[in-house]
Amino acid sequence: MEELGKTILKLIPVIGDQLADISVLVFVIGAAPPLIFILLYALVTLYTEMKVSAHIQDRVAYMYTGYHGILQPVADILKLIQKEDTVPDSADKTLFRLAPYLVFIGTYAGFAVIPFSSAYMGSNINLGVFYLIAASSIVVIGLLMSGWASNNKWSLLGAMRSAAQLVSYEVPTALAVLVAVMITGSLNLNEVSKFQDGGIQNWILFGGPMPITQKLLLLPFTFITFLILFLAGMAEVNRTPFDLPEAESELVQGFNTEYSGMKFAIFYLAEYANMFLVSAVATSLFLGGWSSPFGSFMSGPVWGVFWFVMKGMFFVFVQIWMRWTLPRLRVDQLMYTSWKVMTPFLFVCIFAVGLILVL
Amino acid sequence: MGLLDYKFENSNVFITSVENLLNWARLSSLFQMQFGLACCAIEMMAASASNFDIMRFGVIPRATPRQTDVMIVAGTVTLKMASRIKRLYDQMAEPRYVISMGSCSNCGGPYWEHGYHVLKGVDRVIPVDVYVPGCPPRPEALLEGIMKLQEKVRKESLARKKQIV
Amino acid sequence: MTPQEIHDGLKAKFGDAVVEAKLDAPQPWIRIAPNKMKSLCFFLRDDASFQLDYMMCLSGVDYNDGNLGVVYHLFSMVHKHKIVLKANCPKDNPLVQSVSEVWGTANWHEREAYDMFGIQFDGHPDLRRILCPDDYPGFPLRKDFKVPEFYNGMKVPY
Amino acid sequence: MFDIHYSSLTAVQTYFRNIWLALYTALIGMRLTWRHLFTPAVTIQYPDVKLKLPERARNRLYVNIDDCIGCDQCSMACPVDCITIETIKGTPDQDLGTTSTGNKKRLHVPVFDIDIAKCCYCGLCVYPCPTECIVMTDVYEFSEFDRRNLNYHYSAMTPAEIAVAKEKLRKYDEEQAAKKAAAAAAAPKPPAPAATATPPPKPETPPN
Amino acid sequence: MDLFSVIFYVFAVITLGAAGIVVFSRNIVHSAFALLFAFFGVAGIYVLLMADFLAITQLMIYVGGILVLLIFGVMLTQRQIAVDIKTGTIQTIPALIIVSALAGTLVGMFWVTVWRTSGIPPVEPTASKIGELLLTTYLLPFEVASVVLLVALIGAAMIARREKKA
Amino acid sequence: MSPAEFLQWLKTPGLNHFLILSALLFSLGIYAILSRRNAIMVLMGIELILNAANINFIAFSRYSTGTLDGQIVAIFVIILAAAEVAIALAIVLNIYQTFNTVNVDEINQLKD
Amino acid sequence: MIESRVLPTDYVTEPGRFRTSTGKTLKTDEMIINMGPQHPSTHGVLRLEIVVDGEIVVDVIPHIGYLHRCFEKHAEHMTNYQQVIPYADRMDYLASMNNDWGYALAVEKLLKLEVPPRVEYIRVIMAELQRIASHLIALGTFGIDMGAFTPFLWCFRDRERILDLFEMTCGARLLYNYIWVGGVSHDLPARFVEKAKDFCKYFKPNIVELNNLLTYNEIFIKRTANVGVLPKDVAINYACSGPMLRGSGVNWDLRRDDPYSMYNKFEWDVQVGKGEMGQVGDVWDRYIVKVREMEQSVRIIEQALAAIPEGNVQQAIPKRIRPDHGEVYVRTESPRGELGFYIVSDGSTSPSRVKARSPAFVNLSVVPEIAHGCMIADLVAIVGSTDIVLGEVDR
Amino acid sequence: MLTEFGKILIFFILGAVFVAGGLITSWILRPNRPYPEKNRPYECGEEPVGNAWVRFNVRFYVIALIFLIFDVEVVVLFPWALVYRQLGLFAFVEMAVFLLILIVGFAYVWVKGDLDWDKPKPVVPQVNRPMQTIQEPVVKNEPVAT
Ligand code: SF4
Ligand code: SF4
Ligand code: SF4
Repeated sequence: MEELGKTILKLIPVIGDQLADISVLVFVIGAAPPLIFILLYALVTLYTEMKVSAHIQDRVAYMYTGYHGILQPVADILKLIQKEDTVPDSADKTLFRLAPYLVFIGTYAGFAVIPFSSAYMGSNINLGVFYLIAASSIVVIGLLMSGWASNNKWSLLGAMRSAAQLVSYEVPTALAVLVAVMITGSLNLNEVSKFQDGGIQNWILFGGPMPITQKLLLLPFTFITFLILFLAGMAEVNRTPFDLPEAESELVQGFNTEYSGMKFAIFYLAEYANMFLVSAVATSLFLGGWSSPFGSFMSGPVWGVFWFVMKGMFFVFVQIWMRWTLPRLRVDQLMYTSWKVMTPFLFVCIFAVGLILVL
Repeated sequence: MGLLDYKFENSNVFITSVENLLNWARLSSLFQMQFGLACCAIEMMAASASNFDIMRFGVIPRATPRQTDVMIVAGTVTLKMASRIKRLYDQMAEPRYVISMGSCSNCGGPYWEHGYHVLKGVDRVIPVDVYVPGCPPRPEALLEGIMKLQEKVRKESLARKKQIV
Repeated sequence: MTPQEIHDGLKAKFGDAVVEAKLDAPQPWIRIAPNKMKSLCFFLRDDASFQLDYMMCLSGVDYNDGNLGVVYHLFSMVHKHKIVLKANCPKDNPLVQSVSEVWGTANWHEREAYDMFGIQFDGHPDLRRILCPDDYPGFPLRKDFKVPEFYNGMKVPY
Repeated sequence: MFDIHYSSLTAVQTYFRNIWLALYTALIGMRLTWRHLFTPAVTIQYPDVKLKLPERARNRLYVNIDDCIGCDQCSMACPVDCITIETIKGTPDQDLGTTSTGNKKRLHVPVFDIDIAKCCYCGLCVYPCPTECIVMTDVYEFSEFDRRNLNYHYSAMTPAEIAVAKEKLRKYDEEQAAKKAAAAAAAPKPPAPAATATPPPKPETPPN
Repeated sequence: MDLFSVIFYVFAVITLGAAGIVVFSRNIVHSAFALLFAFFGVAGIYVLLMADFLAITQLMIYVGGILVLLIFGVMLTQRQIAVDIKTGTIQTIPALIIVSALAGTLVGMFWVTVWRTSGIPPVEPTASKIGELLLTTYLLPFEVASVVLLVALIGAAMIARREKKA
Repeated sequence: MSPAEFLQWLKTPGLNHFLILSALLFSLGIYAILSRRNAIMVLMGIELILNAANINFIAFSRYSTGTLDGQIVAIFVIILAAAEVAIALAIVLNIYQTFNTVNVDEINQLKD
Repeated sequence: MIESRVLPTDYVTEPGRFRTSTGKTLKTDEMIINMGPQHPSTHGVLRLEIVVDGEIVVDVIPHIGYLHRCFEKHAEHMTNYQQVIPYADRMDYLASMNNDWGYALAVEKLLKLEVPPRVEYIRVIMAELQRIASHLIALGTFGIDMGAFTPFLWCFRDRERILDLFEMTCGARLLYNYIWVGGVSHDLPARFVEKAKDFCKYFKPNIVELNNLLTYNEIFIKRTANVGVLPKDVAINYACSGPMLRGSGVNWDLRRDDPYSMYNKFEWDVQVGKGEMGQVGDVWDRYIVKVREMEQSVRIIEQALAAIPEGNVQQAIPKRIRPDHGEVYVRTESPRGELGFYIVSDGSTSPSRVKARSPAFVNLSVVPEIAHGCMIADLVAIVGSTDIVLGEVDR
Repeated sequence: MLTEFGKILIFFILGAVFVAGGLITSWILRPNRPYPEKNRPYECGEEPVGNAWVRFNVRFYVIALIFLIFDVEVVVLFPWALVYRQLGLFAFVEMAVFLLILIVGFAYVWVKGDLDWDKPKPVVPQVNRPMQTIQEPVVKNEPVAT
């Protein structure tokens, strides 16, 4: 026994050594950029969202925090940090506190396989998107947990809706990804982007780098697939017209009704991060990811980041734009769209793309 | 908890600058509770609509009290509603502020004399920070009320925070 | 149909349930015994020549002479005629038959009359207060209503 | 394109038509919002730019107390009863001056309070005023931290002046009473009533 | 001790701890949510065993599918207020005895047996290999699996379908 | 085995470790099946058992055979597990609708 | 200070079993949710106690009175008839002009008073402008209920123009106290007619814009068509009125069928729900009736502006309002439907009883009937389509 | 490969650390003054009736069951898609068989209505008597007798 204890003590420096190992540090540093990116991006998007919505609605939004309210997101976050954190007495406190972690981790882990440029990618596993879809299922559990733990009926309804929604749209998302994977033969988003490198004509949206006849045949199907992927992705991140879980006019705030202060901020952050995640996946799979649309012009790892973020932000913008245009679906219509529209269409696409590829 | 809360008797330079930053954040990001009672609520909506656009001051409507900072009591507070208002106020996370908008919530307004079912002033149930007069106050008046509140928040200090009810 | 015809029709069918009528007033009215209200109203609504299918309004009134009244403003979408019915009841035993089965709209109107005047509607499915809180003391629109000093810990007068 | 009746279509047609319409109408909407993204905002940036209110604007009341003759008409007209006026009769030896409209002032107005927190800005008090001294202005920014500050006191009289006026009135009344008593003692004929009494205000105030 | 073993123990502890909560928690909702960590831990173990595809499949099917379904099941069938929130246990003592005997036997067996081990194969991505294997060597079971899934689909839908009230 | 050996053993995780882990998981699953009354808890126990089995398959495939066969089997196990859960939960739902409870022993009593 | 926790009086709670406030006990899967009084989609302080089974609404129990401001009591306490008008303003605060008009008409009828034609024209213009303003809010907030935020702000933007017209006429933006017994408080200001014409010109394309953005959006149609169907006979039995009744396919408008003022001098059409996208009487029908009514109001305004005569607007205002003993029930078509005032006069200078028959109150009472078995989202749509104003429901 | 998964693990850990860090910062800065009324569950200002933890009727349960099957299907399709272009027509046929079998199931549940939200038909209210027809359209501008 004595010896056991001694050995355990001895173990500690060993672990310490291991952790101090340079590779671990490199890993940690390697994992940090997406986090910084998420934070910056969230600030920018919060601001953009409000400004875009405002201008769509003929108004101006933030004006008094910095030049044209540019510091507003900073103020919001600083404010949320100092906000009291209420935990309802009747809530299941453990789960209530755990839920934000799951939601954020599920989202953030997805960023591990996003190729920001040809040179940077959190983790180069070759299962890329597949892993990403799997990781997002942690979010489902997180949302269910938050809704249930709040012991609030609106939260519960919201959580149920979001679970139904995420679960339903996972099938179309995965099937749409599948179509791209069939064409590229790889799940690694970096590889997929590389596959489409060389200009706009090589993007899978436009048929991919194929012989011209194949390309033309593929084009309608890839286009439909892309559309479905994008819409299903929007549904997965609860944006209008699929924003039922937090449908303000119906369910107050949905699953995060009882959350305040920092925990709420984390849900918020996760939601915005998810928006980018969806755009990033759509971009990488169908729009060449980090590759420049002009062939070798303006390409390279650094430009890669630029292109990638630009393309991603463009779709984030489209999401915002749609949000402030469209009304919201009802929950049974949501199911209808997923199961009876998207899924059959994708089956058709899979068969068609499969046939075109082998013939 | 709340390590910085109530912990300082008097402030020094460092605390003051932190305080300024925090106050700035609080005052420029006042989430408003989406909550209207009567006619004044329409002017409140008008204030958030395009022509006046209350969001320029960082006031965003949120539906749940947990995430809101300022409750704009806009309209007539009736006896039946008073306990609900009190409950909603209780459920707001601190720091929280109340703007009483319009004659009715200031003191019963036109209903002060014969209103058997009207609470004569919302300050009988919850503490009010700013009173905006008018019946209904013009949207600009509400904006001015918000600016008054911001002034008040700016002067707050970590050392002595607003007491709870 | 003119008010006169309506009155005659009612008189013929219900006899002394028709207590009183003033048919030359700008808006002619007929006073009905409060305990005959329901069957009479069913008749008024369903009889092909009356067809008073639209109840415009139901109001409680305190006549300040010890009587409470209920006033029914009826209208026919088919024949386009109007009539006013009234029912009186004493303040200490205000009991009137409910017509909420006849016109769905009467349900809430009667609840309101109950809330404001304390008129009891016999046969109403759900006679609760509607505007005031359930535990509010007194019936506010009665002329002798006194505003309570405190309600639920809140001071009521200014 | 919108007016095809749904019932005239088969299920399959409806299915594809729905999908098409959903996308198409969404695109129409998006085109519309896109255009609005670039139309100038209608917002009036309040503290920087202030709207000029029309001249009939009904906002905070203002009482030109110099012109007020204390006739209580406004208070009677007010549905809310938020105007409190107390008057002290002036004695004949005092000249309270005339108003700018030419009415003779006969009453001191030691208390003229408008509880602006109760006022409903209906404007009913403005019309009956014979001297047009109570007016609605275009001032709307007067929020307060304390509600009591919203009770506006318009009377210009200092407590000392009020005391003096009261004292005078009392003396005058005493004199009158004494006179009356003397007159009553002297002769059975009734004395002429004091000329200072104003006719009581009419109970109701027809607008305009 | 290298990082590999540290991580192994971490995941082992997560798995067993979560499984413990699943089994011993009196609150069935906690059990269901603890299952998340158990599945996650197992996925980690798979990764350590170089089964990357399986690890992610585990996450996707177990966490994203089965677990969600189980939670729905719990919410649908349990009234989680007051007393009902506890799920009763039966035969705790006998079960414990049986289980410890079982565990002892198994652990002992695994401990004692010297397994035939080949050299550890090189680490390589498994997904495409699995794809090939599925389409070649394991083609028949693969197609049978689709029939199984079909049967399960139809069966589950038929059983679970609410009787449409007339 | 001396403590030092034991420690050494602990320090180098190999096939045995995984097997023991799976054994423990398996036992926990069995315990859940044996002792819980709730049908859904029983299902959770089954899931644990299947997971334990899968760990075994994969561990052997990694350390013993060196091929991917174990993994393929594990995939089939997962497929079957999903099918099983779908059917089982459908049955639970059905039982619940009929008996208004999911406690196995109560159902037993109610059956007759 | 109020006691912090007012005990709920309407509930009987036994462990594990709950009753709705009308005393119904719940079945196993049901749960009671309070929607409101503070809820984004109840348009004020309506409280709906809903019994849900999952997402399906089993029962709706509306609770009103959270804004009961004792209008009727105040009317009895005023010293004269004129003073009631500011309170009538505050009843339906989205359509103050119509309220004032209804009340003024009732008193005029009691007094048997004729008003000059210019006043009538002004009143028609104001009431129709007010109808547009009110419908704009109704449509905008309905858009929010459906999850579309932008139409709401566009509607408010247009409404602001109408408010500018009102403000320049009478100085107030929301509660006007403009229509008085026997006349109006101010004559039209200079340049009003042109500005109103400008507004009509400005507004017409905006209706088209709104239609493109919201009305004909397929998602919106799918959300509203076939939802909350209110059949004709039920609508009449519940005495629904206004767009709610017309949405159910009843061709009925008091402005035409029980005409008051000048309405029978103008060319316009009554809009009726035809079930274009689904059944007659569904939410979409109620919605579209309002949209089309705005177009018709513009038509009326344009005609009235063209034909408005000169004259003194205050000559008929009585110096002293003292009607004889008697009673009168007068109904007018407010944006929400039949607004009736029942006034009993005891021969003094103030009314002895004023009952306001508010259309929203009546329209709301049918909501529980049509909401059985719909989903929560549908309930929001239904409540939104009834276009209630709580100030008027509770008075 | 392990290192790549190690990186992912670090993403998980970093995510957790970030959340924890945020919450700790907030814990330092925020006030905390709970009292019973504040911590009561929110329900639009009303006192909640009962508890949210009831048997919740998950209306889409059948759909969730179906989802699980399709989830599995998607999972096995992924390796297929990866090697698809190497194996060619052969893979296509095999997968077509696999997919078609499942599509049969899909079609079955579609036709059987299991993909619909379990939703009863809304009850259209009725009046307690047959309604006589309303005369319409009413002749325009004809005043009603009063
Ligand atoms: S203050 Fe005036 S406008 Fe505001 S709610 Fe009261 S009555 Fe309405
Ligand atoms: S504006 Fe109206 S409420 Fe205000 S003081 Fe004048 S009469 Fe009274
Ligand atoms: S009506 Fe005019 S003069 Fe008379 S008391 Fe009022 S303010 Fe003074």
